Amino acid sequence: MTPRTTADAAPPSATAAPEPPRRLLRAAPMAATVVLLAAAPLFLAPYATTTLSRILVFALLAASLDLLVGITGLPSLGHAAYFGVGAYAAGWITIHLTPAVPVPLLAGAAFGGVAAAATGWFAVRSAGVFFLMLTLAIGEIVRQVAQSWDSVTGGSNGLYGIDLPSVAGAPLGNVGLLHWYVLAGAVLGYAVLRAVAASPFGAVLRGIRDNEPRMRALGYRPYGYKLAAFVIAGSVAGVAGALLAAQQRLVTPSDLGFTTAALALLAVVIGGAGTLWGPCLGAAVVVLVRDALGPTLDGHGPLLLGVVFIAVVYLLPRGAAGVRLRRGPGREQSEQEPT
Amino acid sequence: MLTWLDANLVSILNGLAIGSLLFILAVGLSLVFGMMDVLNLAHGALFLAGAYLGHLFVGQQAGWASFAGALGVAAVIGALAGGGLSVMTEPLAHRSHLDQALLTLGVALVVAELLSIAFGNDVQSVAAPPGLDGSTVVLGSTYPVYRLVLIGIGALLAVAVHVVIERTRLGLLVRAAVADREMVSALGVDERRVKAAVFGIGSALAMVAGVLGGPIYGARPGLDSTVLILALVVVVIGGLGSVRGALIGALVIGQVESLGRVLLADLASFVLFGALALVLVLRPQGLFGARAQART
Amino acid sequence: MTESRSTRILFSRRSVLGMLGTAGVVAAVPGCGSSLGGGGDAGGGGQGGAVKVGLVIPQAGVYAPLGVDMQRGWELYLNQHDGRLGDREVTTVVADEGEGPESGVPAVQRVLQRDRVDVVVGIVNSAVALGAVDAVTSAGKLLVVSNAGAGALTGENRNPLTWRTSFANAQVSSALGDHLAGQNLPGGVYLIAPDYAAGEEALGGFREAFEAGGGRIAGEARTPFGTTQDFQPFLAGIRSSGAAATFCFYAGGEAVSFVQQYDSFGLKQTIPLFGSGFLTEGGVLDAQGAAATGVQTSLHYTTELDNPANTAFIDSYTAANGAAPTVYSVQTYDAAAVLDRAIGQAGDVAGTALSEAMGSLGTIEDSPRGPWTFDGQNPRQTYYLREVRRQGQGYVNAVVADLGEFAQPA
Amino acid sequence: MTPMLDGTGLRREFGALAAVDGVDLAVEPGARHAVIGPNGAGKSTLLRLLSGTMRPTAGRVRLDGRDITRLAEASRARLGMAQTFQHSSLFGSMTARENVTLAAQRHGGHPAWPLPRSQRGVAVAVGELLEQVGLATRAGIAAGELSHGQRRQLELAVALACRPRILLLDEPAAGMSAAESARFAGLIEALPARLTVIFVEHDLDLVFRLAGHVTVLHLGRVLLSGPPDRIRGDPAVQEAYLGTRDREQLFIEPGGADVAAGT
Repeated sequence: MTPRTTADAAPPSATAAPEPPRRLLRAAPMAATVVLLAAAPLFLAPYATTTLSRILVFALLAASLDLLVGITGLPSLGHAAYFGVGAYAAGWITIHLTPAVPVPLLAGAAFGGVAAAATGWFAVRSAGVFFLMLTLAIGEIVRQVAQSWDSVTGGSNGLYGIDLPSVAGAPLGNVGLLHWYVLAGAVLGYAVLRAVAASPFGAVLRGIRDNEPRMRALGYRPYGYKLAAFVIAGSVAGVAGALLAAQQRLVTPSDLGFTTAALALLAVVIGGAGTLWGPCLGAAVVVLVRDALGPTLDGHGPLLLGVVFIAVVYLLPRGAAGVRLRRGPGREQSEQEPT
Repeated sequence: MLTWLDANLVSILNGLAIGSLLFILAVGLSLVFGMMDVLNLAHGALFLAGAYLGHLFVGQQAGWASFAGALGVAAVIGALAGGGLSVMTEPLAHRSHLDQALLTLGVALVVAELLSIAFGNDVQSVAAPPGLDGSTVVLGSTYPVYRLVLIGIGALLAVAVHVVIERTRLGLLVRAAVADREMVSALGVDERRVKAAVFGIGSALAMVAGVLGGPIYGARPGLDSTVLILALVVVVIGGLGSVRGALIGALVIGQVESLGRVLLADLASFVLFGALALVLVLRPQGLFGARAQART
Repeated sequence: MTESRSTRILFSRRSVLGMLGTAGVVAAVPGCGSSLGGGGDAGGGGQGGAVKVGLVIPQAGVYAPLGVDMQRGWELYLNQHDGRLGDREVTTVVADEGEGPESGVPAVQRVLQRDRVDVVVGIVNSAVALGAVDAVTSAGKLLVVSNAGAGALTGENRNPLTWRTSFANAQVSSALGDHLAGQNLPGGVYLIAPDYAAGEEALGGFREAFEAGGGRIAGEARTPFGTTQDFQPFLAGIRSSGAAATFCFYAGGEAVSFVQQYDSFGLKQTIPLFGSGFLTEGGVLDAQGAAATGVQTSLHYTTELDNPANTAFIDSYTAANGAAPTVYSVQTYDAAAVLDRAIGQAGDVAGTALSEAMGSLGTIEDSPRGPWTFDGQNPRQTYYLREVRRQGQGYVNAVVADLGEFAQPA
Repeated sequence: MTPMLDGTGLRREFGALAAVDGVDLAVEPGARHAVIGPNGAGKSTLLRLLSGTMRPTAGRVRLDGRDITRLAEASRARLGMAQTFQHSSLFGSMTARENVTLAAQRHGGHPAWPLPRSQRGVAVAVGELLEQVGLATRAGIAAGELSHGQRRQLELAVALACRPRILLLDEPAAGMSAAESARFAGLIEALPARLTVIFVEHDLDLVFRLAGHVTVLHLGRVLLSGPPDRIRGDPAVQEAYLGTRDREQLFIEPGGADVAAGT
């Protein structure tokens, strides 16, 4: 179910526009969630808080991927590349320039966006399975660069010893403070995605997802919109990467590898593509399954993960159906046509 | 020029051997995709299953009987597994590529993990059949006999697949289905059975490739994803749904992985995906794919 | 129609999410409290007479066989000592390191924050170890690495709370470099390794020692890490270089493929193969089979070492596990041994106290690998030149020569 | 007077078959121009060549005197060319209002604005358009859940939201009931007179009610072009239709319930 973005602009004659109280109601769970997340360190033990922080980082990655998969209809297998680029950029700047708070975040956003622009200009030209493959190739090439460029990335050992982020010169020296930093960054990134999705631009992205040929007939040139969405998603993924660098204090090539990208996709599909908040829940499930249940399975976590993949596809078709990859214009409609 | 050729002839030959194996692996993937739009990410796990099957039957002391037995059993199990996958993907026929990719990725994870439970995490090696396990001198260099034989097997299978696709009724249906899926139903043929047949043949070839690849690659956790990536690259470079494309793609990647790594030794890690990206940027539908636009 | 379908599906997704969510909460909740304390909180069994150890080893993925050997080594030591280290009851919490930092770092965080261990032991992967240093030491705990070979762990900028009972990558190969420099190899030595950090360090250690001894490098190559199954293109380069010997650094699946192909492409007969010991260690040797015979490697341990401690160790290890030990078992066995002494000496399990005790342990005389001491925070130990030989049904790394004592190169 | 839309020598081949084979077509500003012909005559292909969905193998298209042959579909749309499709082609997951808004914001809103904003002018225009096509009460329903007739109405609203100078309708009344068809004709009649309309239609009653000029295609060529009266009585046209199997369908059926009748 896609959010009804243009509802704000409903003329008085319309009947189905949600009244203001309902809009407030819709914002309420969001606000409550943020408050709850903010209060978490006060009553949770350190490890639970750390897990929560890790979920937030991954949730922002999943939500940014959802802007591509669920809202624009571009299923990317290489989104972790921008996550990783942002993480390396933020980590490098923290080590070599400054850990002062907004700087690493901005660096993550900038580098993630630039990397997405540098690769997106040709990636978004392709469609369907070719897009899947091209993004997979981009992801692998970027991972390989991270692994080979020792002097900057630390190669396969990763970029380690990243300082804690600091606010006004004071490092965020415990799990709770770090959690608040991650939360702030994640809320910020999520708000950007939300705003983009609810904007006229976001409506165009949904149009492209639903029916790209028709968009051309309406006078839209989808390429520019897709590229912009790709860059925004890459930029927000870069922010998530910067949060990872702060939270994990280590960035390695595997953070931008295929596994990370596939898990992010899984989160999107579990939660329901196109909703932005759904993938965040999906991310929580994925992280909990991997980190909390996985280790109790004698090292057979991948087995459980595989079962989850299969189950999600069969049991949660709605989450997946929301994707509506472009399989020919109006396929569903023509099937419903009366005869 | 001659000295260059002299120095690299073995690498070119080796590229042919690797290309042959890749063709056997990739042709099934290509047909299944071309026909049913199913991106089968479990293909690599089938290869690995074949490799472990080879290990189980053949182990370190190869006999011709056990090797042939492994090939036969691999073909049968592969065909059954393919049929199973065909049934599993049936409910997803009208869903997105992403759903199918996630489903088969899940299957791949489960199969690979079950294999690791059954065979452990150690590297297992598989011996080549007697007589083929030695090396011979080719063009002045020592070269394993088994790899030479592999080139022959690859050529043989390429011809066989070509004949099946071009000369038999099943081949006709497959070609028709690749061109236009609805048309097959219009011919009064149960489309699902054609799909199951193609899936079965493709998966059988993947497992056979696993047995054949055993003496070169061995059997170990993680091999599945490595060969899957190779097969995907082959298929995408060659163009989806085309036997000829799979053959050319396999030969190209065989050379990229062999000669390319010799010539661009410093960039060895980048040549594979570099080649893929290059092809897709220049020709987004692959070298032999004609239907990129229709397939969006 | 559409309406009812979407409600039903929505419902089913909710219920599944609910189930998973509940499971997650149950898993995450234990140990409520606050996360807003200072950076290093005192943690669990500080003075209480018991000690809690987090054993972080790979239980899944390609490194899992190493994890098995490490855990066996650890358990063997504890079983031989009544489950006590430094006369304190030991609780071991095993955590799965997985294949890399994405699972390894959370595993370290988990044993630290949730299980509140006093010491973290193990770790195969260098990236995980480097990432763990911050987490462990900022909590004021001791980290004892029993495999990962990254030089930086115990190098110049080492953290005072990080100790290692295994080796540094460059250390293992420098022993061989030093040895080969003394041989007459007019064609020089060709170097080859995967293009990742450990390979780079190994080649660096070899190169430095080899060139310092007057050796000549005939050529070098880096193979794509983790994705190379076919080494023919690189073998062609070795052949055409005219080298008199090859030095390589491979482990796991790549070690099997490389050694087998080095043989089947006919190089083994003409250009002898040398490598860091992991090339032929543990399970990979069985898989390599006859192709490995004659391959020579340097390492600080082999089951063929002839000393009483090793004989006893092998007997009890084999009796307990039905399999022979590997260098990985010994390194973790020794980690338990040094902790045993350090805890006893310090009478405390706080990081700084333990670290101080570790520094004053002197020579460990009764290790299966022979006597060794800490030099810096890494072992100074004897390296052996080993050659793969057939023995009965299987293959072993027979000791050919004693290469002398080596510490981590500066 | 410069024709609003002018196609000369248009040709489009599919393999060996020329679906459109040297068609000349001039549409005057403000015209109601119908293109008719039996199935397979090349009507839809011709429309696609005009709209830019398909490139011609040969020939030129001019819009208001300007050569647009090489312009992409989107560019033509920006020059004021809007279209509806033979098979409803909408944004299925969006409401009727969102569908029209998507078109309207492109031509008078801020389509690239990446933050939420109320496009007051667009909203008003969308409301009026929905009112105009009779969907005001269905504005909040997802397009995929509208009835067939309603979707065709929505198609028209979407096309009109592009503020077109020229409107290309491909079988706009296909699949409509007689009542719906009549209402639809009323909608077209109520369009501003300066708006040029080209439409392909099977329902000849509708054609002769709406069109001021009719072009008959047969086997990819223009058989005849002229005012409706001349077309109705022409023996060549009669024969062209008589030659087809679909004669009954084309001439006798009142509303033409032939959804599947494509070219």
